[in-house]
Amino acid sequence: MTPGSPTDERRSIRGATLRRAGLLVAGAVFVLWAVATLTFFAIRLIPGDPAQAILGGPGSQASQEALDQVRRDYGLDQPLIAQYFAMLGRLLTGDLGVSYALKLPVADLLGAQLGGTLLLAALALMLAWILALGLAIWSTGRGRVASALGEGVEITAAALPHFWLAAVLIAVFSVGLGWLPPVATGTLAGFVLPVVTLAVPLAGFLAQVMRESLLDAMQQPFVVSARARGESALGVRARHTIRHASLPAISLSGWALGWLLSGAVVVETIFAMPGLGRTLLQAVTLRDIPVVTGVVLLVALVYVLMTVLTDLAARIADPRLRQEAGR
Amino acid sequence: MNTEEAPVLDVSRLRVAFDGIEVVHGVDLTISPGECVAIVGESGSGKSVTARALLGLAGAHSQATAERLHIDGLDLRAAGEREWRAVRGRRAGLILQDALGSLDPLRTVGREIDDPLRIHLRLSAAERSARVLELLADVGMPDPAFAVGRRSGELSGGLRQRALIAAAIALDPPLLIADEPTTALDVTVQARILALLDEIRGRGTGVLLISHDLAVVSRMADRILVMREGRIIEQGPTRTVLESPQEDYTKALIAAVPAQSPRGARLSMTPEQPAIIATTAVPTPPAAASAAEAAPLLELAHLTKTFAVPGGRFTAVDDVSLSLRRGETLGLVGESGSGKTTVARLALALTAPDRGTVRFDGGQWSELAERDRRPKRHRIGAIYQDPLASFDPRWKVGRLIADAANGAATNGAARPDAARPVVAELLEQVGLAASVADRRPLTLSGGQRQRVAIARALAASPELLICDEPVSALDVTIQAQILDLLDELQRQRGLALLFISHDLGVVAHMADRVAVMQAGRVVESGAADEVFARPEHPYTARLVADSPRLPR
Amino acid sequence: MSDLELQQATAVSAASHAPARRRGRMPRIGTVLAAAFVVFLLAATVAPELVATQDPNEIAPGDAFQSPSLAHWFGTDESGRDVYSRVVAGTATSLLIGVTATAIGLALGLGLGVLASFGGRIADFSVNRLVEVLFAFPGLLLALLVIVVYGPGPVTATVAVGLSTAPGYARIIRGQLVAIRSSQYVEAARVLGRSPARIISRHVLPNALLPIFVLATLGIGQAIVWAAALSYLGLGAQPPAAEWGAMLAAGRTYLATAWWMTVFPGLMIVGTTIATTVLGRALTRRGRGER
Amino acid sequence: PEASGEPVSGGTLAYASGDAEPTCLDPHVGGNYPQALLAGQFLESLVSRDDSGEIIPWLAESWTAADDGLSWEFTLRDDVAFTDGTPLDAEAVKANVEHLKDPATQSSTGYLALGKVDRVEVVDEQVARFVMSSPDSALLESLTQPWVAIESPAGLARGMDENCQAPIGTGPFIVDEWVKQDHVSLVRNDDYTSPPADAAHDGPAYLEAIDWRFVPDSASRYAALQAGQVDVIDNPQPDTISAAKSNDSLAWLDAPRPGAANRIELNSGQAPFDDERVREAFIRAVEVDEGIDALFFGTAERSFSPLSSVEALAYSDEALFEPDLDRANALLDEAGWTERDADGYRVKDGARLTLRFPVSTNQSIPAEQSLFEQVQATAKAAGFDVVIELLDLSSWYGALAEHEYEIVSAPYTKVGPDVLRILYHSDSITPAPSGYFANLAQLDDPEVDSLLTDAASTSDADTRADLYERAQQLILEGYYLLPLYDQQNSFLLSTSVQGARAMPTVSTPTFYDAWLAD
Ligand SMILES: Nc1ncnc2c1ncn2[C@@H]1O[C@H](COP(=O)(O)OP(=O)(O)OP(=O)(O)O)[C@@H](O)[C@H]1O
Ligand SMILES: Nc1ncnc2c1ncn2[C@@H]1O[C@H](COP(=O)(O)OP(=O)(O)OP(=O)(O)O)[C@@H](O)[C@H]1O
Ligand SMILES: [Mg+2]
Ligand SMILES: [Mg+2]
Repeated sequence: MTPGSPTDERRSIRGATLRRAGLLVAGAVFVLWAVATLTFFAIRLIPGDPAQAILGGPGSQASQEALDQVRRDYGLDQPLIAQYFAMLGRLLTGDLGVSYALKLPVADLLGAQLGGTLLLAALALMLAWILALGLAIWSTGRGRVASALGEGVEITAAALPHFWLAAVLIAVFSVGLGWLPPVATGTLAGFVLPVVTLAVPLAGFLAQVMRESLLDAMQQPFVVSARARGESALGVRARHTIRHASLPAISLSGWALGWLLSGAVVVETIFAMPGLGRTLLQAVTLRDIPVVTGVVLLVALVYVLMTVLTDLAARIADPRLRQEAGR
Repeated sequence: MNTEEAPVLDVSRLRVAFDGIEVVHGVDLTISPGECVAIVGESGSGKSVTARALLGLAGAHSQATAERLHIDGLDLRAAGEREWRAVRGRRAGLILQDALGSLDPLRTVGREIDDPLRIHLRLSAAERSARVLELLADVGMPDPAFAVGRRSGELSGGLRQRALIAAAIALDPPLLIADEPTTALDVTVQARILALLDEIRGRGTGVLLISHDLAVVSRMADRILVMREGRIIEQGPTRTVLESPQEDYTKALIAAVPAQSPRGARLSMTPEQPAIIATTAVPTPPAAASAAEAAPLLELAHLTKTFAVPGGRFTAVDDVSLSLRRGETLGLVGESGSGKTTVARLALALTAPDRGTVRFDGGQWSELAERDRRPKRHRIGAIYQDPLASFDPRWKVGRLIADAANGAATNGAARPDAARPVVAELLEQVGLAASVADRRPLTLSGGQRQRVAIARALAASPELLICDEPVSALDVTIQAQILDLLDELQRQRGLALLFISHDLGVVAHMADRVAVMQAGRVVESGAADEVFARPEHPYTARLVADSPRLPR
Repeated sequence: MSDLELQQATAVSAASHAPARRRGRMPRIGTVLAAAFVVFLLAATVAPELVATQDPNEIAPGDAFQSPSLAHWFGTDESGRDVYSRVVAGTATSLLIGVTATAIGLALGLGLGVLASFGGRIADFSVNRLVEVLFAFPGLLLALLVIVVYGPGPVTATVAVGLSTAPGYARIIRGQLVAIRSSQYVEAARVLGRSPARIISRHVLPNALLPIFVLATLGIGQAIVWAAALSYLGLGAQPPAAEWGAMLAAGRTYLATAWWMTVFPGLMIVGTTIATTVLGRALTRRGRGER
Repeated sequence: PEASGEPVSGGTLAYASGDAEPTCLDPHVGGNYPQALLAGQFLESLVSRDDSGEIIPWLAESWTAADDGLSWEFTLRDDVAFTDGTPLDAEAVKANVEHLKDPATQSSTGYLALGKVDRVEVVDEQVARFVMSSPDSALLESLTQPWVAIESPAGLARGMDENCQAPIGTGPFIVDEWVKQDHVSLVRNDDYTSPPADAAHDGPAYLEAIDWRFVPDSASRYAALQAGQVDVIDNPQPDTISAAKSNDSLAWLDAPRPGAANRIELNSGQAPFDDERVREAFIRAVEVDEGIDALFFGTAERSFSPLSSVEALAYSDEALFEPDLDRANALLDEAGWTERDADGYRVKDGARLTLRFPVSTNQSIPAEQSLFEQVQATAKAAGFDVVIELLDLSSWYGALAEHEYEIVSAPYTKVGPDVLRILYHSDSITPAPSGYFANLAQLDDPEVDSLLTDAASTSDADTRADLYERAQQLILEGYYLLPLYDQQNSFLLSTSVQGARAMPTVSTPTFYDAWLAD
C-alpha cells in the first residue's frame, strides 16, 4: 500500500466503498434480471396450457371459447419474445401480473405473505445463530468428551428433516405438555415451534462451521496474549473468539436464508402459517405461473438484499475486509 | 544492577510437561528489579514454554510444577485461576513470541492496550483512554491518537510490537517477560525495540528476555542463561558467557553469528558431522576474482515493476539494474517492502517487468514466450523462506526430489523408482539420510525442510540459484548449517547465487557483492566488504549500525 | 547426540506439535465405528437380501403396526412390512439419491469452479455471476421448479437436489482452486518449467480433490434429507421403493401410533451423515499427514 | 353426535380444514369440495335432502314438475333476504342460473348439474320456472348441492374477483374476512330466517362466529384438536379416528360423501384392459379387505357397489369381487399372457403386463396410498406390474388427459345416482377442451348408455330405481372397477361442540344448530 497520510487513506477507502456499492447494485440488478429471464423461459417448458390453468386447472371442463378468450386477455397469443419484453416492462413498474388461480395481483398477494415468511426466517436465523454459538462455545476447548458430544449434536441436528422435527416438537410441546399451539395463529406463542423447527438443523450447520473457526481462533497467540493481561476465560470468549468464530457464519448467512426459505415451504405447511413457501407450493400444484415467477423473483430480491447485508455485516465484524477494499 | 533487592521473579526447579512428556526439566531463575536476564537457546529448547509457565499459561494439557514460584513476592505455586488473573498484566507483563498474531486482528490497538486497565483498575473510560494514549507515546508510537483506532492488520511489524509492549507495561508491572520480541523485524526496527526495552528496564522493571540469537541479547542482558533441551546448561554474566563459554553448545551459538565470520568460513560448529562436501568436492576459490572477466549469467537491466493500487499504481521495483556472474554470490538487502522479492520474481520470470529486461546466459529471458522459456527454466532454481509452502502437501520428500530431477531431463514422468538412487544422492549432498525420502515434509524440522528444498533445487542442475530469505525463519544454529551448505554447494557446483535477506550479517557473510534496496531502488552496490566497511548511502550506514553483533 | 539426530529429535517434536492442535477432536474409536457403519451400508447396498431378514415388499396387512420385536427388529409398517428389511432395502436407493445428487452438484460445481479459476477473467466473471443467480434460487425452490417442469419422481428429485447444491460447491471449489493455483508449490512447479496441463493434473486437482471429497461426505446426508423433504411434499420416490426419506415421510403420519416407522429410517439418515462426516474428517487428517 | 343439554348462544368455533384452500369462495366458479365445505356455512340452496334421501324444502318452500318433465316451478319463501339486504326472489334465482351457465363464470360442477336446464323464467316475484331442454330426474338432487347455491344478484354483479373474496348468500353465517393461506372469518347472520326443513331450531345460529383455518398437515390438525386449539377438524387420519374413539373429549362424525364410492377404475379403452378377462383377472388377484381393516382401523366399510352407501339406489354384488388367484391366473393364461419374466411379471409379445397407476397426492390420503401399495403387492402374485406414480394434482390430470394410465382412482361427489351417467356414459369419454373426461374406465357400452339416459329422464321412481340397478349390474359385471369403500368424509369434534351435523346433501358439516358447551 502506498504510504500516505491517514486522511488520504480514508478518502481512498471511501472512494472504494462507493465503487463497491455501485458494483453491488449493478450485480443485484443483473441477478434479478437473470432470474426473471431464466424463470420466464424455464416456465415455458412446463407441460400444459397456461390458459387451462387460468380456467381452474385441467380438472375443469372449460370450453374452447373460454380458452381463446383467456389467451387474448392474458396476451398468451403473442409471440414468446413479445411476451418476454412485456413481462420485463411490467416488472420495471413493479407489476408481477395477476395470479391465474386467485385472479388477484401477484404483488398484493405476495406482499401479504412476505412479511410472515421473512419474520419466520429472520427469527429462525437469529435463533440458529444463538444455538450454534452457544453449542460451539460450550463444547470447544473442554476436552474430548464435550467436543465429541458437541460434534455429534451438530451433525444430528443438521441431519434432522424439518417435517420430522416439527412432528416431534408438536407431539411433545403441544400435545404432551400443552405449552405451545401446534398451529401458528399469528400469536407470538404460535411462532415458537416453527422457528425452532427451522432453526435447529441450521444451527447444526452453523455450529460446525463456528467450531472450526473457534478452534482456530483459540489457537491464535492473541488469545494467550489476552490471558496474559489478566483476561478471564469468559472474557477471552466474549471479547475475542466469538467474533472470530462468527465471521464464516456471517458470510454463510446469505446462503442460510435461502436454506431457511426452502425449509419454510415445509414448515409453513405443517404449522399452517401463511407465507411464501406455502404459496409457492400451492402455486406449483395449480401451475399458477405468475405466482411461481413472483415468488422466485421475490426470493431472489430477498437473497440479493441479504447478500448486501451479510457483506455489510462481515465488513463491520471484520475490519480486515474494509481494508481490502482499499487494495 | 542490584541483586540485594527482593527479586521480582524467583523460581526454582520449574518443570513443565505436556501429556506427561516433560519438556522443561527443572529450571531455576531469579530476576531482580531493574535487571535484564536473557534466555538463549535453539528452537524447541523450551524457552517459550518456560516463559508462559511463569504466568500459568503453559497451555492445554500441560502440567507445570515448581519448588518455588514467586512473582513480586507472591507465592503462586497453588494459585487458582483468580489469583493468576490478578498477577497477569498487573505484576507481570508478557510479550508473546508471535508479534504478528498477538494482537486480535478484529480489535483496535487502543482496546487491546485498554484491556489490562479495564481488568485490573477502576478507572473511568476517559481516564483509561488518556492513559492508553500516554502509553502509546511512551513506547514511541508515532501519532498515538491515530494509532489507537488502528487494528493490527493496519500496522507494520514494528508498530505492532510497540503496541504489544504498551499493553504489557500498561500497569507498570515489576516484571516484563519478552519472548523473541524482535524476531521477524527489520534490523532498524529491531534496534529500536531493544532500545525501548532497555529504557523500561532502566525504570526498574525486571526483564526476562528470550531469544535464540546471542547477538541480539548481548546488548541488553545483565545475565545470560543458555537453555538446551529443557535445561539451563550454562549461565553467568553476559560478558563471562560470551568471552569464555564453557559448553560446546554455547560456543556453537556464538560462532553461528554470521556477521562475525568472514566469507567462506564455516559457521556451524559440528565437527562430528561429516563435512558434507569437503570430502567429495574440489574446493574452488571464491568465484568473484576468476569470473570477473566472464560474461554475466544473469542481467537485470532497468527493471521497473508497478502494481495497481486504488487511486493509481505503486512502483515496487524502480529502475533496478543488477548483474551476476557464474560462481558469484550477489546479496540483496533492504528493509521489508523494499522490493527484494519482486526482483527475485522478475528474475525468475514469474512476473513480467513493466520496463526493462532480464537476460539469462547471454540470451533473452524475460522477453521469451513462456513456451520457449519452459525448457530452460530448470537452469534457474529457487529457494524460499517458507520451504513447506513450496512443497505439494501430498508428496513425500522422495517424490518431490525425483519429480524435479526427472523433469530436468525429460519434462516428463520417469518411473519414480528409477530416481531413487538420484534422490538418495541429492539427500546425502544436503546432509540428510536417505530415509528422509519416505517422510512427509510436514514431519520435518525447519532446517531439514530447507535442506530438502535445496536438494530439490539442485535436482534440476541449475546454474543459478535464487534464494529469497532462505534462512530468516530458522534459528541461528540451523541457519549456520544452511549457510554453510549453500556455501559448499556453490563451490562444488560453481553455482551463481542471488541471495536475498534483510539480515545484513547473513548477507555480509555470504555475498561477494551486495546491492542495497530501499523503496524499490538500488541505493548502493559494490563489493560486500567495501559496502559494509564503508557504507556511502546514509540508508546503508543506518542498516550497518543497527545490525546486531557480539561485543568484541 | 549427532547433529542429524538432534535435528530429527526436534523434527519429531515439531511433528507432534502440529497434530496436537487437532488431536482429540473425535476419538479414533469414532472413526472405527463410522467405518463399520459404512461397511454395513455397503453390504446393504450390494447384497440387501443377505442383510435383510425378510422380503421388504411383502405385505401382511394383518401384521400392521407391530412394535419392534425379535421377529421384526424395527417393527412393521402400515402394510405389515418389516421395517428393518425395508430400511436395508432402502439403503441402495437412498445412497444412490444422496451420492448421485451430490455427484451431480459436485460435477457441476467442479466444472464451474475449474472454468472460473482457469478460464481467465471473463470466464471467472461470468461463472461468478451465474453462481450468484443460481444461489438466488434456494434449494427446494429450484427443486420445485425442476419438478414442475419434469414431473415428480426420484430421478427428478435427485437431479433437483443436485442442481440446487451446485452453486455452493462451485463457489467453494473455485476458492480452493484459486488458492492452490496461487500457492507456492504451484509456483515452484512453474519455476521447474512444468507445463500448465501438468501442473493442473499433478498438483491442482489432486490437492483440491481431498477437501472436495470431504465436502461430498457432508453433502450426501444433506441430499438424502432434502430428498426426504420432497417425499414429504409428495414429490419424491415412488412406492413401493423403500427409500429412507419416503419411509420417514410416510411414517410421520403414524408418529403417534408407530414411532418406529420414522425413528429407524431417521436414524439411518443421521447415522449415514455422521459416519460419512467422521470418515471425511479422518481422511482430511490423513491427507494433512496427521493420524 | 347426539346433542345434549341446553343450547347456549355465543362463542367462536375454530375449524381446521385439511382440504385445499379454495381459490375462490364462490362455489359457482369451478366447483370443488373445499368450496362446498365453506359455502355450506354462508350459502343456501333451493332444496335439501333429509337423512332418508327425501328432498325437503329450503329456500324453495314447494315445487312442481310438469308432466312432460320439461319445466319445473319453484315457489320461494317470501321472508328471506340476502345478507346485503337484497330480497330473495325469482329474479335472483334466474340471475344465479344465468351466472352458472355463463362461460365467463368458469363453472364446472354447477354447470354440469344444470346441464339440462335451458333457462329460468320469472313467473312472479316468488315463483321461478326452470325450463328444461330434456327431462332430468336428477334435477332436485342436483339443486340440493352447494355448487348451485343461490347468491345475491347484487353480489354477483360485483364481478368475479370481488365475489370470489366474499360471496353474499342467505346462510346463517357471513364471510367477514379471508386471509389467504390462513383463515376465513365467518360471523353470524343475525337476521337469519331460512334453515332447511330438517334443522333443529329457528332463528339465528347459536355460534357468534366461525374461525375457519386451513391446516394442510393432518398431524398438525389432530394435534391442534388435541391441544384444544381448534374445535373441529376434517380429514382426520384413520389412526387418529380410532384413537379419538377411545378419547372421551373427542367425538367422531362420520359422513360418507354421496355419489360414487371410492373405487379403482380399469381403463377399458386400451390394452390390456380392453380384454374383459384381464380386467377380471386383476380384480380377482387383488386383495384389499385386510388392508382396509388395518389401514383404516375399522373406520371404513368395504364397498361392492359403484355408488356410495349413502345412496338409496346403490347396488352391491360381493361375489364378483371374491379374490381368487387361481382364477386370475387362469384368465390371464387364457388371454394370452402366458409367459413370465425374470421378475415374475407376465409378458405377452415381449411386452410386460404393466399397469400404470397415477395417484394424486392431493386426493388420496396416506392410508389410501398405502392401500394402493398393497394392491400393487397382491397384483404382483398374478403377474401384474403395477407402477404407482405419485403426482401432484396438475400432473395427475395431465396423465389422465394423455390416457397414460391403466388404473386410476378418482373421487366424484354428486347427490343422487345420476353420478353414474357422468362416470360411465360413453359421452363422458369425449374430453372437454381441457382434456378432462369423467368416464375414466372408458366404459363404452350402448346398453349402459341407454339405461342411464332413460333413468335420467324418467319421472317414475320405481322405473328409475330399476334402470339404475340394471346399469350398475352391467358396470360391475363388466369388471370395469374395483369398489373400495365410501368416500371417506370424517370430522373429529371436541365434545364441547354440540349439535353439529353433516348435511345429508354432500355431507358438508353445518354449524347452524351447533353450540359450544363448556
Ligand atoms: N502445547 C504444547 N503441547 C505439546 N508440546 C509442546 C507444546 N508447546 C510446546 N511444546 C513442546 O515443548 C518444547 C519446547 O517448546 P518451546 O516453544 O518452549 O521452544 P522455544 O525454545 O520457545 O523454541 P522457539 O525458539 O522455536 O520459539 C518443544 O519440543 C515443543 O514441541
Ligand atoms: N502482487 C502485488 N500487488 C500489489 N502490491 C504488491 C504485490 N507484490 C508486492 N507488492 C508490493 O510491492 C512492495 C515490495 O514487495 P516485496 O515483496 O518485493 O518486498 P520485500 O523487499 O521482499 O519485502 P519483505 O522483506 O517483507 O519480504 C511491497 O510494498 C508490496 O506490498
Ligand atoms: Mg519460543
Ligand atoms: Mg520478500
